[in-house]
Amino acid sequence: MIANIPYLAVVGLIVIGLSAVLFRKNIIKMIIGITLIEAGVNLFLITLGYREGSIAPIWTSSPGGVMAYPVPQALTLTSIVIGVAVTALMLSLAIHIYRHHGTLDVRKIGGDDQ
Amino acid sequence: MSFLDQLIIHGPALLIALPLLGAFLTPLIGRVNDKLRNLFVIIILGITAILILLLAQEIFASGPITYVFGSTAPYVGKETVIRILFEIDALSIFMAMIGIILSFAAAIYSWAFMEKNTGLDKYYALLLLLTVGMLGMVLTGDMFNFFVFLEITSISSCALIAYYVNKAKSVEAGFKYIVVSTIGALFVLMAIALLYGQYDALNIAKLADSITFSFVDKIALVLLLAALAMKGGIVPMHMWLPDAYSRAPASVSLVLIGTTQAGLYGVFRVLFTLYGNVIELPTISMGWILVILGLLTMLVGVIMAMIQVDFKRLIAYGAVAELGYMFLGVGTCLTVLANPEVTLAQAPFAFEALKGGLFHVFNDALDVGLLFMVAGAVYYATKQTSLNSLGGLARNMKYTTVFFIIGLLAVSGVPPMNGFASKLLIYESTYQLNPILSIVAILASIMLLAIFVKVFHAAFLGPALPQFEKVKEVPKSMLIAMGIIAAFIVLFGLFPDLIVNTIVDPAANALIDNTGYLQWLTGGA
Amino acid sequence: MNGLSKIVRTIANITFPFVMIFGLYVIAHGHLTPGGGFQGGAVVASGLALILVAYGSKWVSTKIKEHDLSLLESLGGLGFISVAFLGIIFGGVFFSNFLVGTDFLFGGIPIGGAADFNSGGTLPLMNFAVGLKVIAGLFAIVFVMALAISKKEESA
Amino acid sequence: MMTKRDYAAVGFLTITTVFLVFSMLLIHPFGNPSESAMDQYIIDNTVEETGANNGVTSVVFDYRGFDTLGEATVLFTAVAGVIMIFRRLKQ
Repeated sequence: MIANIPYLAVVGLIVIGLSAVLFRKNIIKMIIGITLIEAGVNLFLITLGYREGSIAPIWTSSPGGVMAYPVPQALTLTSIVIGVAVTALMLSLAIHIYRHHGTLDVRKIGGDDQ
Repeated sequence: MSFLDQLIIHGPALLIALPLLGAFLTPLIGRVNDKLRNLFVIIILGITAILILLLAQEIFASGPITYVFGSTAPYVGKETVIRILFEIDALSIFMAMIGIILSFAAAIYSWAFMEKNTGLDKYYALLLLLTVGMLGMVLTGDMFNFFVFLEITSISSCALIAYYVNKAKSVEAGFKYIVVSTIGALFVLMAIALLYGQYDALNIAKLADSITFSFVDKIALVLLLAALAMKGGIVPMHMWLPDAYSRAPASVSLVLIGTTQAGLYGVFRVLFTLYGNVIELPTISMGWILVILGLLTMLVGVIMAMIQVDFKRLIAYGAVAELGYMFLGVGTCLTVLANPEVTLAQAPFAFEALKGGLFHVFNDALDVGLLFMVAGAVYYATKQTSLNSLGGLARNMKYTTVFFIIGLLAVSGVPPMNGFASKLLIYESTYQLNPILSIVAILASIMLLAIFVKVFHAAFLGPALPQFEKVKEVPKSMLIAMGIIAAFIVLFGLFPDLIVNTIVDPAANALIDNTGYLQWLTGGA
Repeated sequence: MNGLSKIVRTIANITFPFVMIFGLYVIAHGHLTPGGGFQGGAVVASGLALILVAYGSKWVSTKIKEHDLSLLESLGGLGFISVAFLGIIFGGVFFSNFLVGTDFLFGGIPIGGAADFNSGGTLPLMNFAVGLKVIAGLFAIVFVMALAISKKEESA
Repeated sequence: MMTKRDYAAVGFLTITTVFLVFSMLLIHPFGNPSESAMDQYIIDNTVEETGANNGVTSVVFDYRGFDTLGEATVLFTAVAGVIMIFRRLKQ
């Protein structure tokens, strides 16, 4: 139980990100919130493969040791690139929303039409 | 080995690689000639459709196919599954068929519908990518791979929803969609990480084999179901759906139905296969949750559809209502399946309900798709979307009117259309679980019929309006696309038994009994 | 977007070649050291973004067009998928690493952790393809956004 | 002023937090993952099977190469989407 305390950083990141998405009214801040959630999930993924005292899974001439698991690192890499793509698309939509409304405040942007 | 055998062996990879290659090539070909590019996209999708048919034949004949990427030795021992593999059973190929029919129709439809717009190179590339995402989601046998394809689907559909960037509402719908689906996808990734952390596996079959339903597994299940049901537009999480469907170009709405269905496929796969071995543990409640969500979805969809004046938005709420039927059917099956006291043989209605639910997935895609295409055709001809300003179109748009009647009858479950065939299965089977369920379901159908008859009256009947005097029938490509879907609807309506026995029955069997899916792992084949 | 001051441009001029070389090194040595096509591509794209910020999107748009970047990206994607397709022909399965253990280019197998550039099979080829794709893709995103913002400024 | 939506959001956030905290406490201890046959196989066999010194690259491009194809596709999709969104519209 006590050894799991470091994982709470993941919860912290995800909750901060979610609350930003849910409570912030500025679109850019919502996007930042989503990237925070993403960071939390990526952090969790990469810690899953960590072994105490391990080295990176790369063979060099230096003395070896226990190696960290490579699969979570590869998954994190994939997930980071996906995150970049999503963020790019969200930002470009935000630029368009700003063009149409002159504001990024969700309360001032139309909202639901039945 | 003949070329055909080779094609079937490498079929699973080609199903993804071919549209993907097409997507990479489309912008290059688009520089040469516009018509050539349109033709190229249609041909690529056509070849993919033929491949799917070939594979379907193989799978219905001899069970699930696995395809391992990167090595001929699929896995090392039964303990470790190292590489990504595609595992295609009857359910996967069933969903793939739906997806490819929709994309194919959308590509033909776009020829004339999108002709006057700019940026079409990217539009077609994104359409192909959306197809890739959809196919990948339903074919893959690896959880992380599923997540990657989920993201491909979200990103491409978000860009396509925001296609009309000069309209503020489209951009907002796109933004709403990307926010919701990204958070959903991150939940899915979190669940995958939780599962990986416990079982050191990413392969669905491997996970299903070793899952123990610990507390963490329950959390992962909740995360997966919440996120995927949201992608599938089930009621408390349906807010994005009407916006996205109604603001996208009609051809895109058509394919979006396919992505929604892929989300539902995720729900089914998670419940029946991934957690299939422990399905008896979560007691009966899981099935009832699905049933109640299905009923809610139905009612909310129908009630919201009643007050709409925008043609496409109304259809979008109709689509929400239709999604409820699938959940109702599958949930009914799950109530029996998860109950250790009743075996499946004692309650044959459960299997009927599952068949009805799955058959309805196919039918809903066709029916709602046809209605969206009609709405797009009306928009193309009149530039109007509000029902209040439409009227008397039946005079000038005869074929479109016929297609709308077909779609109307099918979506509200009137014989002899396909909607009736699947809804009948659902009514009959849910009646045996609880009569109230089927009464609500029938009521929702009747309300749908009333709503769409009203729409028919408002848009197509009535006196000829002076501003629509010059309205002409839509171009041939749009009529052909509508014709293809309408032909399927009538075909399914006339021979429901044939369809149920050939494709729905194996799919339902694959879902209910996951030993086939785990066969290669547990040492069968 | 207009360019920045002369100081920024000079510093950008000095650092740009180093960023490029570092990025290309990361791509080329992806199978030996930490890094790979994505990481190196991101480094190179950030170097290009530095030029974009320092000199302004108007100046950059006289040098390169967005559809050229899009073309390059398509080529990168095609390269990647063709290497995977070659796996069917030579290795019998999609994504097969058919080059490893052969006498062909990149066929070597490093022994005892010794860095040997001529190893890794298809991995370096895929790294190059992905690197090209990421360079073109990320720079295209930044470039298109910068152009869109600068047009807005002009019209306002 | 809390609206109805805010209450729902607070509830959602609380449930998510509780769930996540529990799952974090119940998963394997930090730094001591259970024996992973999959990862151990990759660590043991990377050099012979892929000829690469970098284990992560060998996973990214060989063992899970198909994911990387998907990832490259995601990037391609995003670029196509961004370029399409900022296209020139007909006046």
